[in-house]
Order: sequence, then C-alpha cells, then structure tokens
Amino acid sequence: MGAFLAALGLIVGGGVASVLTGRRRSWRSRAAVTGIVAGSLCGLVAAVRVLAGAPTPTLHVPWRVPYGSFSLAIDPVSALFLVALFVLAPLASVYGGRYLEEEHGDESLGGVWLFTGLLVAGIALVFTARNAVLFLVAWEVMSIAAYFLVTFEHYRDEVREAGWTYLVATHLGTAFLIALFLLMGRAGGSLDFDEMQLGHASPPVAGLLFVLAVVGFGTKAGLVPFHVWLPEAHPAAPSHVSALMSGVMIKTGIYGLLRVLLLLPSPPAWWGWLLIAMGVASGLGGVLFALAQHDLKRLLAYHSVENIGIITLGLGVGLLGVHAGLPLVALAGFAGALLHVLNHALFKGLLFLGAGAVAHATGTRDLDHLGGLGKRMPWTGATFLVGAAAISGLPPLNGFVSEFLIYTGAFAAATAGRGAVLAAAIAGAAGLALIGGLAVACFTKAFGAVFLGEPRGTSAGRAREVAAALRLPMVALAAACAGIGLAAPWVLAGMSRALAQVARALGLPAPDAQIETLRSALAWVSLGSLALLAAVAAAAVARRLLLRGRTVAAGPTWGCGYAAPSPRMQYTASSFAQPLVDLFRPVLRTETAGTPPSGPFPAPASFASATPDPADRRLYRPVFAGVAALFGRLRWVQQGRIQLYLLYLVATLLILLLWKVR
Amino acid sequence: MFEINTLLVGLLLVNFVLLGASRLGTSVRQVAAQGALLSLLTLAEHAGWSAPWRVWLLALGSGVVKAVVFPYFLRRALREADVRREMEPYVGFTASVLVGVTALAASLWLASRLPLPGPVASPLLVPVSLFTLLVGLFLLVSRRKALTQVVGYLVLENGVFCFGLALPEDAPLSVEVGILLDIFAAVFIMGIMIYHISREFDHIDTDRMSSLRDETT
Amino acid sequence: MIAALLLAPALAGVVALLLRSDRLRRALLVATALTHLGLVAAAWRTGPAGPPAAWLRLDPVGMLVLGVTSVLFAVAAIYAVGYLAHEERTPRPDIEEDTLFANGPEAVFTGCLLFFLATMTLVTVSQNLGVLWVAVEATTLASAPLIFFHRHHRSLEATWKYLLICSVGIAVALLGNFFLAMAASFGPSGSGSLVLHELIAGAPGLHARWLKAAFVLLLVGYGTKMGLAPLHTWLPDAHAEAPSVVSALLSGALLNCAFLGIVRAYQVLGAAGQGRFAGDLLIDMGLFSMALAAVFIVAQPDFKRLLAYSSVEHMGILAVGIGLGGGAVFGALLHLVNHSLAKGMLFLLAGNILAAYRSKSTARVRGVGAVLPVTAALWAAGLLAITGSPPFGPFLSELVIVKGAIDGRHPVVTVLFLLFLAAAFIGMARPMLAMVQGEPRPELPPSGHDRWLTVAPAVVLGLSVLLLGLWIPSWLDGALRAAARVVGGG
Amino acid sequence: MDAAPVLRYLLAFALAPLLGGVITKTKAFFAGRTGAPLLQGYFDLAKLLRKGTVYSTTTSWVFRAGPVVTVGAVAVALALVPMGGTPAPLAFPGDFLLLAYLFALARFFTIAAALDTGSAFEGMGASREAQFSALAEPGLVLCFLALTRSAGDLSLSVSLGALSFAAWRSHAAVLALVAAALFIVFLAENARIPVDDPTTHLELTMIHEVMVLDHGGPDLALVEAASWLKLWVLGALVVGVAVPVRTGIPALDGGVFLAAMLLLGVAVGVVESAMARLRLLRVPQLLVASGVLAALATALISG
Repeated sequence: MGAFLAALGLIVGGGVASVLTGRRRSWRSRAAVTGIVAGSLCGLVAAVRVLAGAPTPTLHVPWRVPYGSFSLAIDPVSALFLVALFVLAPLASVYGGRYLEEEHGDESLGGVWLFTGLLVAGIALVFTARNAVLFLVAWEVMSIAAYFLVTFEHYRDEVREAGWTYLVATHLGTAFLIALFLLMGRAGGSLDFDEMQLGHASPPVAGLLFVLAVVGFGTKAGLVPFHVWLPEAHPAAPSHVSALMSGVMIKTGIYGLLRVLLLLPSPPAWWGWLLIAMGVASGLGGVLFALAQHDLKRLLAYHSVENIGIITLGLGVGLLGVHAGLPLVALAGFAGALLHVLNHALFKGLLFLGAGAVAHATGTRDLDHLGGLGKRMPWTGATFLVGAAAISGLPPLNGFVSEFLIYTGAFAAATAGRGAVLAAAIAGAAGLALIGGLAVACFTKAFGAVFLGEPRGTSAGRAREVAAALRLPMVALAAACAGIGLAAPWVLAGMSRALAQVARALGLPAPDAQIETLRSALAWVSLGSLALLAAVAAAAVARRLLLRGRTVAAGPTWGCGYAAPSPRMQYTASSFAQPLVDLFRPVLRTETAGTPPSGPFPAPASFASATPDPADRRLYRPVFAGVAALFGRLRWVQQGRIQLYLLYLVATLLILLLWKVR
Repeated sequence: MFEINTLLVGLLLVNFVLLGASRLGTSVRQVAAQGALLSLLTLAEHAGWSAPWRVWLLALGSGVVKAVVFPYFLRRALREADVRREMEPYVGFTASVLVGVTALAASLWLASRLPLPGPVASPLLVPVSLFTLLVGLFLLVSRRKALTQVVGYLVLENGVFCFGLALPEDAPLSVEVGILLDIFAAVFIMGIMIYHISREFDHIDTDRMSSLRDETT
Repeated sequence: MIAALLLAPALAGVVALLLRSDRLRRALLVATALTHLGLVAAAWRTGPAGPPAAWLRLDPVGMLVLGVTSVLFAVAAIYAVGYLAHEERTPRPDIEEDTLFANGPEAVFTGCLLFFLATMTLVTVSQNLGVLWVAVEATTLASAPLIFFHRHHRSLEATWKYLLICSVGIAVALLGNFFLAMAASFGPSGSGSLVLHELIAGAPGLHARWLKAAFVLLLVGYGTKMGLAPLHTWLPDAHAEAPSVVSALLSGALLNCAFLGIVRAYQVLGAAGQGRFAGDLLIDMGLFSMALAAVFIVAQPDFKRLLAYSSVEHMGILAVGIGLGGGAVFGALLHLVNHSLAKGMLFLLAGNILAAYRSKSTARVRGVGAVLPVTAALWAAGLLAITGSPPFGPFLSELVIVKGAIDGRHPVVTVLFLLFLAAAFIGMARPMLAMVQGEPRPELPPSGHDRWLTVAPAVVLGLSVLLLGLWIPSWLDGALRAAARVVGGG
Repeated sequence: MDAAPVLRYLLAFALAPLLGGVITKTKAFFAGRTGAPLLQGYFDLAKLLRKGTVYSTTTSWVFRAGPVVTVGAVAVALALVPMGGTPAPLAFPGDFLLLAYLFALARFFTIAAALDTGSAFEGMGASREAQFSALAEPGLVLCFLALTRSAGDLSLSVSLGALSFAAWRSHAAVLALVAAALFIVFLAENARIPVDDPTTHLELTMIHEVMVLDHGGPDLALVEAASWLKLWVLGALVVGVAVPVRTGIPALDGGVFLAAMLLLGVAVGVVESAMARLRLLRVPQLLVASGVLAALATALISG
C-alpha cells in the first residue's frame, strides 16, 4: 500500500510542480511527466504484486467527513484495472509531454498537467476506494479533471460544446451513483464496501440497485444509449488525453458495475440478458456509427463505444453463466471481459496516439484529406496497423484472445443451455461475429484511408514522421498487443486471482478447473498464432528467394487502361464505407447534401455527408429543448410588478393557512 | 372616550373610508386617524385613565408617531413628489368596498371560530383587527402609488398591533418600544425612498417601476 | 461578551457616520470587523454562555450563524476597502443604459455596513422571539441603503421592492409572534411569554391550532426575508443591483439570519410534538424553492441574478434539510456554512468581473481566464462548489441531506431533490464556464487585472470551502452536532 | 500425434489447385467447350513463380505483405479443419474461432493491399469485399454454433468427427440447414457465383478479382494459392457436414472425402453454369439468409 500511496503522491505532485514551474518551458512538462512515470511504476509494482499472489493491501484511516472513511484496498480485481491504468498512463504522458510542447509550446501548460495528474490519480483512487463517499469524491475529481482536459483548446467553439455535453452527462450519471450508493448504504447498513451486507437484499431492492448502477456507470462507460457524450468529448481532447479517457477512464464505469455486482446478491437471469442486450446494442451501434465517420478520432471514439459493448457482453455472458449454474460460461465471460478491459486500454491507447501523430503531422483528422502516410510515417503506420488489427480481433494479437474467451463463454452456454439462455447465447455469438466483421471493414477503411495509397491533400503530402518521444509509446503499446496475443495462457494465469475473487463473490465453486480449461485452449491459440507467424515468415522468405535476381520494375498503378490516374481518383473513406452505410441507413440516418454531376460536360459537383448521433439528436436534445421552453414560459412569474409580488405573499399565506391549519 | 366598542367601530369605518378614498391626502389623513384610534384603544383596553404608566407611555408614543409623525412624513413626500393626488387603483373604489365587505364577513366568521384563552375586552376586537389586517394587505396589492403602499403597510401594522391588544398579557415594554421604533424607521426610510423615486421617475407609480424582471418577452 | 459583540459594530457605525476621512473610515470598518471576529472566536472558545432564560444568549445554533456571519463580514470588509478604493467619485455612465449615476455617500455606506453587522449579531443572540423580530426588521432597514449605494433607478426599484416586500413579510411574522403568544397563554401555566426557553419548556401546553397558524405566519414572514419561493421575489433584484460586496453579505449572512427565525419557530413546534407538521411544510416550501430557482437559473442572462437565484435554491435546500429532520439537520447546518462561504466568494468574484467588463451579461462576458486568471480559476472552482461537486464542502452537506431523505424513506423528496440539483447545475455551469473560457469579445474589451485586495478575500473563502470538503475540523463538527441537537436532529 | 493428419494436410495442400480445375472443367463441359486442362492451376502457378514482378510506385510494404500474410493465414486455417473424420493437426476447444478470424486476417490484408494501390477499381472491390464478408461472418459463426451444439463439444474436429449418417437420420433437418448455410458461406467467401464472378472481365462488376489486379509474378502466385486453399478449407467443412462417412477405416474415409471434395467442385461448376451473378444489392439478403438458416438450425437442436 505504501507503494500505491507513493504513486498517488508522485502523480499529483508532478502536476503541482508543473503548475509551480509555470511558463518555464524546460521544466513544466518534464516535471509532470517524470511524476506520472515514476508514480505509475510504483503503482504498477503494487498492483502486480497483488496479482502475483501477495495479500490484499488495505488502508483504513478515519476521515472526518460525514459517513466518510479513507479506506483503500487493492484486491485482485482492483489490481487488474490498475495495471491497465499504470501501463497506459506513463506512455500517454511521455507522448503528451512532447506533443504539448510542440503543439501548444507558447501556452501555459501548468493547468493541463495538473488536471492530467488529477485524472490519473482520481482513476487510481476510484479503482481502490472502499468507501462510498471516498469513491464519489475520487469519481468527481476524475470526471472534472477530464472536463478541463477536454476543454483544453477552449477557444474553439466545438470543443466547448463537446466539453459541455460531457459535463452534463457525467454529472447526471453521478446523480444516479449518489442515489445508488446511499441506497446501498441503507440496505447494507454501511457506506464502507467491506461492511455492506447486501447478500440478503430483497429482489426488488437488488434490481433497483442494479438498474441504478447500469445507468450511472453505463453513462461513464459510454453504453448505448448513454454514450452521446463520448464521440463528442474524446475527439475534442488532446490525443494523449483521449487515449487515457478512452483507454482507462471509461473503464471506471465497467469497474464500478463489476464492483457493485460483486456486492449484490446472486444475479437473476434478466440482469444477464439486459447486459447482453446493451452490450450487443453498444457494439453494433458503436461500430456502425464508426463506419459512417470522416473524423479519425471520432471514428476511434465510436469504437470505444463498440468495445465497451463487447466488455459488457462478456459481463452479461458471465452473469448468465452464474445464473444458469454453468461455471465455465461464467468464467469465460468474466475472463474475456476483464482481459478485454486491459486489451482495449492497450490498442485504443495506441490508436489514439497514432491518430494524434497523424493530426500533428498533417494538421487534419479528416479521412478524406489524408492518405499515403504509410511511406511518410512508417513507424506510425506500422504501429497503427498493429492496433487496427488488434481492435478488429485478429490473431495473433490480443484483441482476438479476449474475444475468443467471450465467444467460448457464449458457445459453452449454447452447447449446455436451453431456452432463454440459448437465445441469449445465439444473440451474443451472432452479435460478436457481426461486430467483428464490421470492425474489420471499419479499420481497413481507417488504415487504408490514412496510410495507404496517395495523399488526398497537400498537408498529408508534406507530412513527416513524428519525434521519437511520440513514436516510443506507440511501439511499446504495439509490442504489448502482440505480446498478450502470443503469451495468452500466461496472461490468463496472471488473471486467475482476480477471476477467483469474482467467482467467490458470485458464489461459484473455486474456478481452478475452468481456468485450466481456458488456459489450455489459449495455449493452443497462441500455438496457432506462432504457427501463423511461422507460415507468414516462410511465405515471405520464399517470395524473397523467388524474386532474387529477377526484374522488379516500378510503374504506375494499373488503371485498367487509364493512363493518368491522380490521387483525387482514389476511393475515399466515405465511398469505401458507402455500401455498408447504405445498408444500415435505417439505423444511421446519414444526412447527405450535394449536387451530382450532370450533362455531357458536368459542372463542378459536390457531395457531403454527416451522421449525427440519433440518441443525441432525437432523444436528449428535444427533451432539453422542451424543458428550456417550458421554463421560458414560467419566467412570467417574475415580471416586475411589486403588487403582484405582494399578491404571491398574500396568496401563499392564505393557501398555507387554509390548507395546512385545521 | 374609552368605550372600546365605539373605538373599534371607528376603526372599522376608517377602514372602509380607506378602501373608498380616491385621493392620497384622504388616505393619509385616515391612516393618521387610525393611529390615534389605536392609541386610545390601547388605553381603553387597559382600563382607561387608570392604566399603568407604561401603557400610557406606549399609547402616547404610538399615538404621536402614527397620528402626527407619519402623516407629516407622508405629506412632505407628497409635496416634494408633487404628483397628481388621485389613486388610480387597479381595483375600482366600489369594487374595493365590496371586497372590504367580504373581508369583514370573513374576519367575523374566522374570529367566531378562533378559540381564545380568556375573556377579551370586546368581542369586536379580534374581528376588527383581522379586518384591518386584510384591508392593509388588500391596499398593498390593489393600489398603484408608492405612497398608498406605505399607507397599506401602516394599516397592516395597525391590524397586527390591534390583534396584539387581544393578547391576555402584553409584550414586555422593551419589545413594544423596539417594534414601534422599527416601524418608525421603516416608514422614515420609505419616505426617503418615495422622495428619491419621485426624483428619478418624476412619478411614484410603482407599476412603472418594473424594469427588473426575468420575463423573456 | 454579548454586549461587546453588539456594541462594537453599533458604535463604530455611529462613528463612521461622523468621520470625515475615507481612509480612517475604511480602517475603522476593517478594524471593527476583525474585532468582531476576534470576539466571536473567543465566544466559540468559551462555548454557549448565559442563563437559559436570558433574552440575549448564545446558543449553539446562534453561535453557528454568528460565526459564519462574522467570518464573511470580515472578509467582505477587506474586500470593501479594495472595492471602495477603486470606485469613482464622480457621476459615471450607467452600464446598461446611457444615463449618468453617482454613488451614495461613503459614510452612509460604511455606517450602514456596520449597523447591518450589529443587527445581524442581535438576530443571532436573541432568545426572545420579540427581540428576534425587532432585530430581523432592523437588518432590513440597515441594509436598504446599502442596496441603494449605486444611485440609479434600477437600484432604487430594487431597494423599494426589498424594503416593502420584506417589511410586509416581517409584519406577518409579527402577527405570527402574537399567535405564538396566544398559543402560549393557554393552559394552567399559560404566560404569554415569547422567551424561547420558556416556550420550549411549556411546549406541551401550547394550543395546537394557534401554534400551527403561528408557524405558518412565521414561515411566510421570515421566509419572505429568507427568500423561499414564491416569497423570494425581491431577492434577485436586490442581489443584482446592490454592490457585489453587499450582495455577498445579503446572500451569505442575511438569509441565514432570517432562516434562524424559522429555525426558532421550528424548535418550538418540535418541542410541542408538531415537528412533522412543520417539517412537511418546510420540505414543501424548500422543494418549491429549488424548483422555481431552477426555472430562473436555466438560461439566465445576468450572472448576478444567476447567483441570486442559486441562493433561493440553496435556501430551499436548507429548508428541506431541516424539514427532513434526523441526520439531515446536520447536513442542513453544514450546508448553511458551505453555502455562505461559497456564495460569498462567488459574489465577490462577480464584483471583480463586473468591474473589469462593466457588464453583467453572461452572453457577452468571455475569456475571463485570459484577463483575470485568479478570479477565473476561483470562479470555476466556486461553480463546482456551489453546485455540490466534490471535493468541495457543499457536496458533503448535500450528500448528508440526501442520505437523510433516503434513510427517512422519502423517495419522492430524494428524486426531486437530485433532479433540481442537476437542473441547477446544468443551468449554472453553462454560462459560468463559458464566461471563463474562450477569448474576450472585441465589442466588450475588458480592462484591469487581479488586485490582491479584491482577490485575496475570495481566495480565503475558496480555500475554506475546499477544506470543508476534505476535512471537517473537530471543533466545527462538534459545534454542528450541538446545533443539530438543539434543532432536534440527530 | 500420429502422422495421418499431417499427411492429409500436405495432401490437401497439394490437391487444392485441382479443385479449381474441376470447377472450370465442369463449367466448360456445360458450356460445350473443351476448356482448360484439369491441372491448369498447377501450370499457372509454375508460370507465375518463374516471373519477375512490377510494383506500383504508389504502393508501400503493405502491398507486398498482403499476399504473404494471406497465404500464411489460410495455410494455418487449413491445419484446423478435419478431413474425412480424422481430427485436424490443430484441434482444440474453440479452434473454429481461430479459423474464422484467420480468414478475417487474410481479408484484412487483401483489402489493405488493394487500397494500397490507390486505384479506384481496387478500392471498389475492397469495399464490396469488406461489406459482404462482414455480413457472411455471422453465418459462418452460427454454423459453427450449430455444429458445436449438435456435438456438445467446442472443437471442430470433435464435432465434425461426431457426425455420421446416423446423425443425419436422427436430425436431418438441422444438418441440412447447416449444410445449406455453410454452402452459401462457402460460395460467398470464395467469390463464386452467385456472389461474385471470378471469370468476369468487367472490373466494375468484380469483387475479389479486381482487388488483386495489381499483383504479379510470385505475389500473384501466392494470392492464387491462397484462394485455392481457402476454397479447399471451406469445402472441407461443407463436405464434413454433408457427407459424414465414418467407416472407421482411415484410407476409405479419406478416399470418400476426396471424392466428395471433387463432387463439391462439380456442384460448384453446376451452380455457376446454372445461375447468374446476383445484383450486388441482393447479395446481402443471401448472406443474411445463411445466418438465419444457421441460427434456426441451432435453435432446432434439442440440447
């Protein structure tokens, strides 16, 4: 626990130091980055120790605020989430240090570093807090720090707008959490998680708590339909912050949901179905809307919705397994979900950093103005390719491993279960498959439009590879993605304590047998991945040998007879995605505008398409607008006449007297 | 001169005159009369001439303040703000009188249902006080001029004061004095304000003083 | 002790009216404020004093309110020096329409400030409801000229409404006192006395209906002054037109004093076994205030009115907290402290922004962060504080109140409470953050910079409200619990 | 493990091009032509492997990596399918998922390579490929789901090995549905009629062929090999479901399996001669249909 506290201290201290050093360019960022890196290492040590089998470190200090106690604990589940945080945070901050100095060197960066420190520390505290009040404080510190980071470029209107949407969403979510924890406190007799006695909570109460948790935490996680803030806020933030938010911050929602599930009595079936339904909805919705985007970071943000959906799907499968008494299903589901939390942190972090590098090098994030960066930014391109393959769940990378586990859970449920369980399993499996297929489509689009072919704009043509400080984190993350894919069984073994904790809390038998089953399967998967690498290598060597000494000429692309192809003739990202977007028109409701070419000598034509989020456009905005209009009419009350005001007084008096006094 | 019921009936009539009064001067005079009646009433309620010294003190004090000083303030404000003397009320005079009648009925009914700890000097005391109260409130909400609102406020205070007489025990002297002082200061400051209002707006119609509002027009 | 507390500001006020030199007067103001603060601190150390039957006595609740008032006044006094030092003497163009206006005499301003303190002190120490009434009315009279410091017709209108509406309200409260006395004169030991101690002692003998009626009258009467909707009508005008330092005192100190009047009545009803009746009434009024405040907070174009309506909302929160009883009472009292500190800070900062931009429009003020960095940072922090976000004090107090509602099984109250809080947050965050961010509008070039004399006071308040969110000192905790016990909560 | 699976693996490797030959021969027969010899595939490979190559100046290493990764992925996929009842070299719980996602990997790199050329034609093909295969994915996975549920085991080798004509007798409907669904996926994934026309000459209507327009020499050889292997892998699945001969005599089973594969080739030829290519807009419906069939099958199995 000492190491963990030291981590918190260093991380926040770095931010504070950066504020104090103020405009001294040489120090301000360095101080903060050093603090975050050093702190994260300490934290990583603490977390890994727990996963490796050390007893759970706890801290319980009296804290004089009402109902509060400063109690922390790093149990295996917390440790697992902490690992994701403390792996991503230092890399993101190293990246951010250089990025900010290059992009915003002439501005004061103290604030952004302070809030970065607060964000990381807040997340760490959320993962370890064992008291509701402490949890809520950490939660809000995290959320608000994130707000100020999102609005870092607040002189741009759309950024302010995005930050605003985020702030409202997170605040409303927190309101649900306050209700949730206080209700848990009443039902469980304490606001300390370790002393809550919720095992005997009546079904309605437990159900209410579960729903509150799903709404409150789902808002932070970005589950459909509470996701509207996410595709706004993540693109607005500086890229390393987007990486932190998408990679870790939204996982606090998953963590909170899991933590509450571990406290609640054993789940009824509908919890599992609800989570599976929301998971599939989020997964499909996320990937479909991602397909329709032109903005690289917005596309990635929607993929966060998709991956949160996959994780939730895993949790749902797990709950279903618990309810149906199928330990293998439960274990596979939870293992997949937890591993996907870590994996998504890695490859989504990697992708956002890559997107930041692209934006930094070209000055644009519009897919239809990029292209050909693979040759100009080889490192960024290669690492982005790894990230894209990983998030599409392709072997031999980590994304495949976690999705494999969730699939296994669904298939095991389908083989053993019947009735509703079977239906849910089919839905889950089919949903995952479709999500996977669409993800491939979406990321071939993203990678192809950005890094392949010819530049579609001059800025893309002038792009140069980014500095080493920006490349290093991307390479590290790419390596981690590959590593988890190839070392899957050992990774699962590392998670075994966390899984055991989950199983214990949910009243399952000791899960060693199931873990062993999954581990052997993963061993085969890794073997297959190695075989794949071997085969690819062999093919590559063969090709090299064959081409040795042969003529390898270079020429223009074969344009089917057309001699003068120009970059503007390339297939754009929009046109690439058009068939699918068109297929899912009823969901996406993409809005197009433009003038098609006509006549034998067509005049310059134009085409533009935009895909606003229906939940935002058709659900939230109308409601808010309606409320505002209503209030506007009610303001008549305060219309300036003192006689009227006195009349209110008299009326209140008489009404209360006649109504209350009898 | 200390016949309680007569005084009360006097009060009652004054209220009606106030409701019907169309000119500022009249209402000022009436409220002065009301003050005088109240001070007499105070004495009467404490056995007239043989009332203890503190009652005399209070009665005289309030009498002087309400029957002499306030009218003086208000007239002065009136003079400085030389405005048209008509009331221009929201509610017409006949209508006001009708309202007064209903208010009287209401207060009689209410008073009849109010349990009292002990015998009161007169059965009319409570109803009249309530009536005065209601009339004060009514004047406050139904009249335009800042001055009439002060008058309404005074009537309201008089009503409260009058109800106070129905209490078996009197409030301690110091409290009574404090109350009196407060009301005195209040009216004093209101007078000053009216003066400023007339200077700023060239009128003392409060309904034109409604620039501070949230109504989104 | 109590005599000193009362006389120091009163006499200083008289002196201030007589003094010629502005600098001396300002020095006197600060000196008196600090003396008062010192005396209050001493009173805190010695704890509640005086025989229970005394008219003037510091009981835990009064002590709490007095402490808040004194701290806020001291801070405001220092701010006032900086504020007055930069006010132009000569008539100057009005910010909203093209007329000239001048300030009232500074002597009157300072003097009334000190009288204001004296009267508020009297409110906190009076145990006799009659004296309490006198004191509350006196606060109105002492503060009216303060609101009228800037002599243009808007402030005049505001002052007139303040004066008349509050006086009428207070008159109703006086009737309430008489009803209470009436209720007290029933039964064998019926002495119509209004001394709190005796009322509570003889509470069982009080006549129920007179008592209830009395509470309604007192609630409406003092509620007018406290700003409970729909009696709040004077409040936004007065807060918006008064000089910001005065707004801070009105919102942070005066409203508490009026609230104290209601609390006293609530004590009596609680002792008489009518606690639930009074509680429900308070909850209704409180929720209604929160709702109405939200209506006016959303899309509010004037940031001082915004803060004013937020005060209405928070008075509603206090009412709900007291009304819920039990643990929520502690929360309400804690919230009283938090709100005074946070709102005081915000009004002082609003003064700085107003001075720099010469506009109260949330739509036109932009880029405060660039012009007044410290003010901007505090403004954002204050927003988070006042809307109940951690790590600031109000979060804890509101959390305690909600917990009280949930533990007391008031689902509807809980839902509405959280709903209105969220609405107020949304309504306040949008304009206030927009003011801090972005770049100043070209058509509205701000002038000036953070001056320590007008920023330091806000910093002090900000730090203390932050501290209250992280760690409630034991002495304060003890005082709050004692006060909660007196009011009849756990 | 014994040598049989490895032998069969190598055999399949060697015979894959033959399957293509069978198909073309069948079509030629129906068209009344002599057609290319059965071994044309081998001749093509031999020719291509002897050639040099041309690279577009637009392309990057991704273009060169495309065929290599594709062939590698499909080669491993081949090691996952059981042939003629004997388990595959790589057989483990969930192996079919690896298979499905290896195809996805191959697709990913084929599409990437196509986009790397910067040609509108190849982009068009890539776009269609992405769309159709995304929609084919649920069908494939649900077929596997049906198989695993019918056998109650998560391994392809086991669940296919468990099949037999007895199984067909017991619940024919289910297996028929699965076979049908698998056949559709088989056609779609291998760019056959009615989804795609491998022999068309109009780039605008191509899907798979147009994506590899720019590959030449050894690269093209790898691409061709990969597509033949893919044909074989999915074909083996169809055959495994449709013709589950389990005599227990490995040689016999193997022989029957080979025969069945060639028959499958003939069947494809027949389909391609009998049917025309669907309009691109209709293809999704076909693919969704396969998914529905498989889901129906799964539901029908009384677990």
